[in-house]
Parts: sequence; C-alpha cells; structure tokens
Amino acid sequence: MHDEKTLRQHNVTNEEYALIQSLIGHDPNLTELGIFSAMWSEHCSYKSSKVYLKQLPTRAKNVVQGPGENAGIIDIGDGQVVVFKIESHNHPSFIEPFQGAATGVGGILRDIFTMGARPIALMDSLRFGPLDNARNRSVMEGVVSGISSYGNSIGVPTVGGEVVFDECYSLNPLVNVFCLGLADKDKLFFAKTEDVGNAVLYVGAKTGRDGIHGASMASQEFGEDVEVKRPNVQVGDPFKEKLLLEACLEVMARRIIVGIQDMGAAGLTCSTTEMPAKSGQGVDIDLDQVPQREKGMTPYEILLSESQERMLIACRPDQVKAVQAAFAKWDLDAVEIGKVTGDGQLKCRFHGELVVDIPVGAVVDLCPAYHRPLAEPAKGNAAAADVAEPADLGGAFKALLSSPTIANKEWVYRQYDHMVLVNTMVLPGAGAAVLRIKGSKKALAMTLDGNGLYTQLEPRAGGKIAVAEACRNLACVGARPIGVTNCLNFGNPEKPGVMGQFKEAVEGMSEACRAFDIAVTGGNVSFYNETEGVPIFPTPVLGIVGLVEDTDTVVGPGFKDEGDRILLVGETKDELGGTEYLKVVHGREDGEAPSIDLARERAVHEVVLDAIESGWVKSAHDPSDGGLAVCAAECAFHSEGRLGCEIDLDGAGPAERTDARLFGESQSRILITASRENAVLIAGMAAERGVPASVVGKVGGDLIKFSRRGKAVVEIPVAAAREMWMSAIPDFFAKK
Amino acid sequence: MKIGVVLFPGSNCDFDTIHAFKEVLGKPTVPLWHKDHDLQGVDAVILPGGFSYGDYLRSGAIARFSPLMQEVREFAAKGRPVLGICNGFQVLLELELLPGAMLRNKNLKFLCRHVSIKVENEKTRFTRKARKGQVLNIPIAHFDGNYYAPPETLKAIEDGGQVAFRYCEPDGSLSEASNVNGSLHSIAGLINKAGNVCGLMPHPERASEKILGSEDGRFILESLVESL
Amino acid sequence: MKVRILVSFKDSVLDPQGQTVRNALHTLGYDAVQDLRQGKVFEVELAGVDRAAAEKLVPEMASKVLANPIIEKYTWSVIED
Amino acid sequence: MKVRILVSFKDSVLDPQGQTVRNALHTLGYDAVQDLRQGKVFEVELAGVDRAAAEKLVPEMASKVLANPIIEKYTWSVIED
Ligand SMILES: Nc1ncnc2c1ncn2[C@@H]1O[C@H](COP(=O)(O)OP(=O)(O)O)[C@@H](O)[C@H]1O
Ligand SMILES: [Mg+2]
Repeated sequence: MHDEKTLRQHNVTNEEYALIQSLIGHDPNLTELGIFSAMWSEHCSYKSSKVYLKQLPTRAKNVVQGPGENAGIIDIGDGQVVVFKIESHNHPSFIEPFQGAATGVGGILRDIFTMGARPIALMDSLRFGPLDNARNRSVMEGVVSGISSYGNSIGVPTVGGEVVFDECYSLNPLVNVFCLGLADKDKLFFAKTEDVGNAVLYVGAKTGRDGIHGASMASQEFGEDVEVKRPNVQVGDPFKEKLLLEACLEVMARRIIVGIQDMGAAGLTCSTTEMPAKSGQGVDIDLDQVPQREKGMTPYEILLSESQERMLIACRPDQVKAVQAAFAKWDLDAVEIGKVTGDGQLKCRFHGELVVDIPVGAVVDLCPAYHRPLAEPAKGNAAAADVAEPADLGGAFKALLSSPTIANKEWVYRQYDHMVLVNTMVLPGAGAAVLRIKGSKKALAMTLDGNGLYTQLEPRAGGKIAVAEACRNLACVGARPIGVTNCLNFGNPEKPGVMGQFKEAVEGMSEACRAFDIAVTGGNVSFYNETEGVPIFPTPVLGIVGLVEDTDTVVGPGFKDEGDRILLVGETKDELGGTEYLKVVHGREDGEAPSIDLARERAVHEVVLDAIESGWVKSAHDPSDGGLAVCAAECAFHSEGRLGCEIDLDGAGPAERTDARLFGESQSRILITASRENAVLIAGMAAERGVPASVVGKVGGDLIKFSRRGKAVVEIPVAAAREMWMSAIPDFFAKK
Repeated sequence: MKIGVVLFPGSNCDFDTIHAFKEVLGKPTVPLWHKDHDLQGVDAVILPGGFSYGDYLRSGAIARFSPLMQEVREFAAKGRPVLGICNGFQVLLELELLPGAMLRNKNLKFLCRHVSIKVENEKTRFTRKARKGQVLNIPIAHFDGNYYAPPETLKAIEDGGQVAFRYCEPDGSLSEASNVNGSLHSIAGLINKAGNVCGLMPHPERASEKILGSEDGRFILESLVESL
Repeated sequence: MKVRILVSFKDSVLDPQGQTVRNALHTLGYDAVQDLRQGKVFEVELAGVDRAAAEKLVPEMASKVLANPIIEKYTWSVIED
Repeated sequence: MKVRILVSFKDSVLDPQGQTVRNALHTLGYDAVQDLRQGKVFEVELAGVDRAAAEKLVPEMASKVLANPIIEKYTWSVIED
C-alpha cells in the first residue's frame, strides 16, 4: 500500500487507486503504479474529455481510420490515402522553447510514419504573449528555431500554420504541430502485435532518464514549482529520426514486420501495452535487453522514460534477422526485448526478477471516464456596439496592419524549409497551403485555424467558426474539405467553467463538421493550460485537409490584373465583438463572437468553389482578423505588380457602421476577383442560389482605397501599407 | 547517359534531385549509396542537399569521409562532372574539391526563399545554356551559406573566373540586401579550375517545373545533361 | 581580465552531436575514442572587473544567458588576469 | 584518459554568433563584457592511450575532423589522466 504522498506525486486519486487494485488483483508496486500514473494521466487517457469527444462525427465514406490509432486516415482515391494528425507540445515549449518545440515536431512525425506513410508536410499553430515583452520574444525565437531545426533537418516542409499573439498566452504559449503523410492504401501499418510467439523489437535511440513523467507533466498546471519539473524536457535528434524514418518505411514496404508503434508520451509503457491490447494479447519483456544510455536505471525509469526517436516493432520470429539487417543498413540497432504472449499480461523482467505483471487491457482501456462538473460559460456582452467610431479610420487601418497577429509572418516561415520534397504549389502566406501529388492531376490543400478570443466569448460559436474558417481557407484555393483533425487547448478540466467551455466548443465543432459532411479522424486534447491559476483562452485549433481535383484550377490570394472586378460573396453585418480591431484600436477584448449560419457558410463556399472550377476566379481570399480592409490589402500585397484596389463599402451587406464594414469580422465572406464578364456570371450564379454576392470594387492603381457614400475613408499607397505589414514583426526582434 | 545522385544518411533532397533529372528531364538517374565503392558507371555525380549526418559537426564535414567519396574524388580527378547542391556544395568544400568554407548566414537564421542569382561564368558545362549575366530565380534553403575564403584564395577564384553564380537583385545588380546570407563577393556558386566540379547553394531541382513557380533551375540541370 | 566558460549538456541529457561525431571518428579508425561530448565555449573579455567581482558576475551571466540550466551545465575559469 | 579540445574561429574570421551573445549581454546590463567569442568544445575519453600517444592522436583528429583549418583553430589539453 502506498502512502498518500506517493499517490499525489503520481496524480492518482484514492478511488483510482482502489480501482487499480481490483483490476490487477494485487497492490501495485511502485513501477506498476508509475505505469498506471502515466497511462491514466489526462494526456494519455482523455479521461475528462472522452465523453464529449464521442459526439464528434467520425464516420464518412472516405474514412479509412478514425480516432484510436496514431493518426487518422482518409482515402483520396486512386489507391492513395492521406494520414494526418495534430499534437500539442505546449508545456515543454514553455520550459525549454527550442527543444520543447523540436521534440514536438519529432513526435508528430513518428505518429505519421508509424502508419506506413511518408510525411510530406508539417504545419504549426503558435500562440505567444505580446512581443513587447523580451521573454515572449525569446520564447517565440526558441520555438520557431526549434521547429525549423527539426523539420528542416529531417526534410519535411513546414508549409503553413498560424501565429497569434495575446496576453493570455504569455505564461502558457501554445505549440501545436500538424503532420500529413501520403501512403498507398494497401501499404498501411497499425499498432498491433498479432500472434503469440511474435518477437518484440526495440529500435532507435537508447533509453535515458529524460522526460520521465512527461505525460503527467502535461496533465498538471504550472505552479511555482516549474523549476522542479524542468528535467522533463528532452533533446531532439532529427538526424536519428531521419534514419529511423527511412528504415521503418523500408521494413514496412517490404512487409517484414507485423505491427509498429512509436514511443511517445509514456514511452515504452505505452507501446508495450497498447500494441498487445489491440491484438488481444500480452507481452513478456526483458528490461535488461532495453538499450540504455545511462548506468543503473531502474525498471521504473526504463518503462517511463520519454526519450525521443524510439519505436517498438512486432514481427514474426523468422523475420527478426531481416529486420535487424534492414536497420543495420541505416546504422540502427533493432534489439529483441521480448515476446508476444497469450495471457493478456504485461510482464517485465529485470535482473531475472518479475517486476511488472498487470493486464494490458486494464491499463489501456479501463481508465475511468469522468463526467466532470460543468458550469455554463459566461456569455459575451453585446456592449461592443457602444464604442465610438474613430475619426481617423486610416490610422486604425495602419494600426491593424502593424498588429503582430495580422502582420506578415515571413520572419517565421523563412526559417522553415517549405519547399523540400518539391510539392509545394502555394507557399506559406496564403490561407491554405497546396501540395501537388506527383504523378497525378490532384493536389492536397491544408490549413490550421482557431480563434481563442471568439471561443472565450462564446465557446460554441468559437468551435463552429474554427471549422468554418478552415473550410473557407480551403475554398479560397479551390479545395473541398475531406477530413479533420483538431487540438483542443484548454485550462484545468477540474474547474467547472473550463469544462463548460470544453463541452460547448466540442459541440460547436461537431455541428459544423456535420454541416460540411466531414469526419474528425483524430486529434489531441491539451488541458491544464494555466499558470498560477489563470487559464488561457480556450483555443481549439482545427486542422482540415482538402482535395483539389485539378492542379490547373488552384487560385491564390493575390490580385491578378488591372481592371478586374472585386466581388464580395457573403455580407457584412455590424459585428465588432472579439475582433482584432476592437482589441488593437479600442483596447477591448469583449463583445459577442460573430454570428454564424452554417448553411449560409457552406453555400458561400460552394459558390466560390464552383466559380473557381469554372475557371472564372482570378484570386480569392477570406476576410478574417482585421476584416475586409485587411483582406483586400493582403490581396494587394500578394499580387505580383503590387496592384492596388478601390472598394466601395456601401455595397457589402447590412452593416450601418463604417468601422464594421472595414474591420468587422462577419463570417461566411470571401473576396474574389474576376474579369468584368465573369464577375457578372458569378454574381448571377450566387443570386440563383440565394447567396448574396456583389461587385464592390476594382483592381488597379497603386493605392488601397475604401470609400463610403462617395467619400474616401481610407486611402494609402500599397507600398507604404505593405512596408508596415512586412516590418511589424521583424522590428520587434531588431529592437532588442 | 546515366546520372548518379549520392545518398548520404541525412540527405533530404536526394529524391527531389532524382525526380528532376529522371521525371522532369527524362534522363536515366540512379541513387548511389554512400557506403558502397561503386559509381555504377554514371556519367555525372550529384551531391544533393539536406543535412548529411545532421550537419552536427559542421555542414558536410562528416559526409566527406563516406566510403563512396574516395571514388568521387577519383572521378573528379579524371575531369568527370560533379555537381554539389546546397549540402552537396558544403561537402565539396570539406572535400577540398572546391576552395573556401561556409559560415552561418549573416542573420544567424535558416533562410528559405526564392532569390535572384546571376550567371557569372556562362562558359562552364553547368551554365552553358544560360547567357552571361542572365538572372535566374531559384530558391535557397540553408543555415550555413555564408561563403568565406581567405583573401588570397578569393583573389585566385575571381581571377580564374571560378565564380559561377552571385546573389543579385532581380535586375542583376549587386547590393547588400540581395546578398542574402552575407557571402563574400555575393558568391552563390563556384567552379573548380578544371571546370568539372561545381557547387552552388540555390536548389535548381526546386525550380525546374512550372507548377513550382520557376523553371530557371533547368538552365543548370540541362546544361550539365547537354554536356555529357 | 579574460574568462572561459564551458557549457555542455548535463550528463543525463542526450548529446546527439557528440554521439554522431564519436561514431564518425570510429568509422575513421579512431577506436581509442570511448566517449565524446560536444559543448560550447565562450571566451569573454571583462573590463574593470577583479576576481572577486568575476566570482559573482560570471556565474550569473552563465546561468542566465549562456547556459540553459534545464538541460545544460557550465564550468568557468580565469584564463588571463 | 580525458582530453579537452577547444575549437574556435580564427581571429581573421568574423564571429557573428559571439557578437549576438555579447549584444544580448549588454542589453541585460552586463556592460563589463568587452568582447566575446564563441567556439566549440569536445571532451573526449580515450582508452589505452598514454600521453605520448595522445600528443600524436589528438592533433590529428582535431585537424582532420574536428576543426576546419580554413576558418578554425584549436587548442587542446589533458584534463584527466
Ligand atoms: N480532440 C480530439 N478529437 C478527436 N479525436 C481525438 C481528440 N483528441 C484525441 N483524440 C483521439 O483519441 C485517441 C487517443 O489516443 P492516444 O494514442 O492516447 O493519443 P495520442 O497519440 O495523442 O497520445 C487518438 O486516436 C486521438 O486521435
Ligand atoms: Mg501516439
């Protein structure tokens, strides 16, 4: 029997302890307790979130693998599938930004190639505190260089992502990394052991004392004892992972193994329980055979270490030699550490003694699911409507262009190799990245999206909007959504307020995914994003993948030709709550999140997609942070000749306020350009479908100009505006 | 004709380079394994980009000792063509098949972007399809591309017409801003005295298809192919 | 006065660079190399600082800026008075 | 026996990394820092090698592998017998 203190250190409640005793039929020794502590941690067991995640739509015709494996899988036709997933590495990235972020990339890559897919793209969704603070700058600098160092070295392009700044992330930055791989449908692999007698092989880096209890760290708030938790951070070795990637893909392609899983959170424990559990078997492991980096490691340490760049493989006894030879080619050892057994137990031996003997099923499947107490989240006030319109709308526009959340993110993505593997057609900077699929006419589009402030103000709307906006980004490049992954970054789930936000946000997401007929194939939940009791904004990040049938139809955000007509599909309302404008210009983060009608949203996308597929659209971009004004400016900045535009704000929907027309963030809008003739066709098609769409302006000149009731309200040279937008972020780092 | 692309552990542009020669230009191309001692009868050897051995000691420093490099040295000594792209260029410097060394980029950050480079010497087998002074739009992606050579070496390089490419503005002029990584004399690519070994930091294989935004890299790849 | 500060990963932390270099040396036949760890060295010229002041100043700079105490350790010495 | 090899840029080669660290130290108020140069350190455990053998072996490894003589110089010392 362990004392109270030991149980607390392991984050195991008295009830959970009693359950463990009854499941395993004896008092767990310390190693066994450690195993349950890690596997039943929030991070690994999803015990607080499970009951809500169940509502997400996970079935669709194209789903090959939904939640439950290392990554989700979607069929894209012609015998090919895409494998993708998103993971958070928030806590390690705050403690050690470079290594924390780098190992986050390493982890998500392993989730993808474990399934037999070659990773072809990474994206990162980042949230930091404001850049006028030196510590936030150094966290950002470390995180970005960590991602760049790992991704660039291993040779997977980082093709997109988002960076958002808000005070709430100062002591709890968010680092969510997405990876997508491509595979042949008949070459997939899963985390299983299959038959009794199969060999269990350990490959990759040696096990050290690093990262012991990383999973439980990610399942606790940061208090004043951050220092104590520090040794939990590992150092990444992208070179070793590259070797591992090539060697694993080789043994999978040759089908000389039966199952494989990476050792991520909870390390050897996780893989030695999950793999046999999937096959209804057990394993018998000799811990002395586990390659160790340090002397004198205990069974507890060996089993719970989260050393990076390791994989567990199951193969038939007659395949062992061939597997070892294949790994040797890449200078890696594959060491046989155990055998698959028929008793359903995880048995671990150490110096000849049996030190662990527990049923894998109990560890993997029987962690209790909690219906934690909920509180109705506070609703946003309607008050935002009472702010006075500034006299100088041009000044407000400039302030928005220089706001780091809106400003150009080159400082970040120049550090990422976004072109390696020669697939990237639409480079970072557009709303979605587009990658051609070699040997076909098809292309993949992908995007990450989420808005913490909307979700703070109205969790359900925040969940819906994140899905809608991601799909909108895809529509803008001409892609239809095919599958969803998501990373839910929230505060402490033991607080009813946080749990209430979680429930509503997940329900919002579910509803939106159903409206778009797309399935969620997996994701990640990161709770306990709080420091000293203060939670971040609840921040769901959606990763949505889209398909383009013909690469010739892909469009970008940049204006194309002088004289082209600018159309707004959708309409602008008097909606200022939660906007970047309200925050930057009026210093307020309140109001109601923008309203969203999912049927309208989808209809808008369909109009734009059909127009793109008809070849009528020259550019497309959606107004988000900073509204229509910033959207139009970005179209100008992305155009080759730095083409300006003139937009008449009168024709863009029912909004009364000029600031709302310029900077409001009404949903379901897309700004497109087309020749004069095609603009008429598009407007006609939209009208037939009951979607508002009107010509609001013209491309050309070297000014960005907005007018209302015949009077110019904002007028600024494209070059000057672009300069502000380009230099905002680098300037913070130059000032140092 | 057959082209060989060397696979070092940690190379990551190896298959991009094979794709460019094989699928885009339609030339027989084979991978060459670094542990072998066999060039498989190829007519040109390409050292591709990436992070050989993680670039852990210095870029290209460990790859230089790969078994196959013995054959590559002999191949080069016979006047046969060797092209090093990015990390491959760094390996050529470490092998001393080209003079000089690489330092960290001047902004101390990895840099991935399209740049303009000017063809400085159009008489080589790697540039003959381009005009002198022609500006090519080709991406770079590197951390250590800041070319350095001691003054005497630099002078010899310039005097011998060994500068193949320089970073420049889109109009071909040189400026501090266009010298993106801080290289001495804006050097982006070099050729040896004999004219058969060439190294450059930009990635021609990333600029050889319209769908990727530029086809200017083909001037270099096709020059080499045509010379075989 | 001039001081030298050596920063390296703690012993319990993986040193991928050092390992890769060691392996390379083995391949080249330097079998005597049992172990190799790679770190950083900073040589710092300090003005108007005596030994006593350095005893306070250097550890502070090292732990705050030059090394990340989460994964790294440092040692230092005076190399010129 | 254990040896330490220090590799740094030759004086004729600019050390922007060192300069950046120096600037960072200045920003934090460490004005006593006049100059700072950054280099690499290798701590190598050698087996079955005596001093005489090390005198031959270490310079060879350093000049062939650990340092690039075009831009770098090295020094070494025995730190444990
Ligand atoms: N927000 C989410 N939405 C949908 N599925 C999720 C979400 N979070 C986690 N999941 C799924 O739950 C499963 C948890 O499995 P597990 O292997 O423990 O996850 P992980 O690999 O992230 O540690 C995974 O299949 C994962 O995709
Ligand atoms: Mg996993």
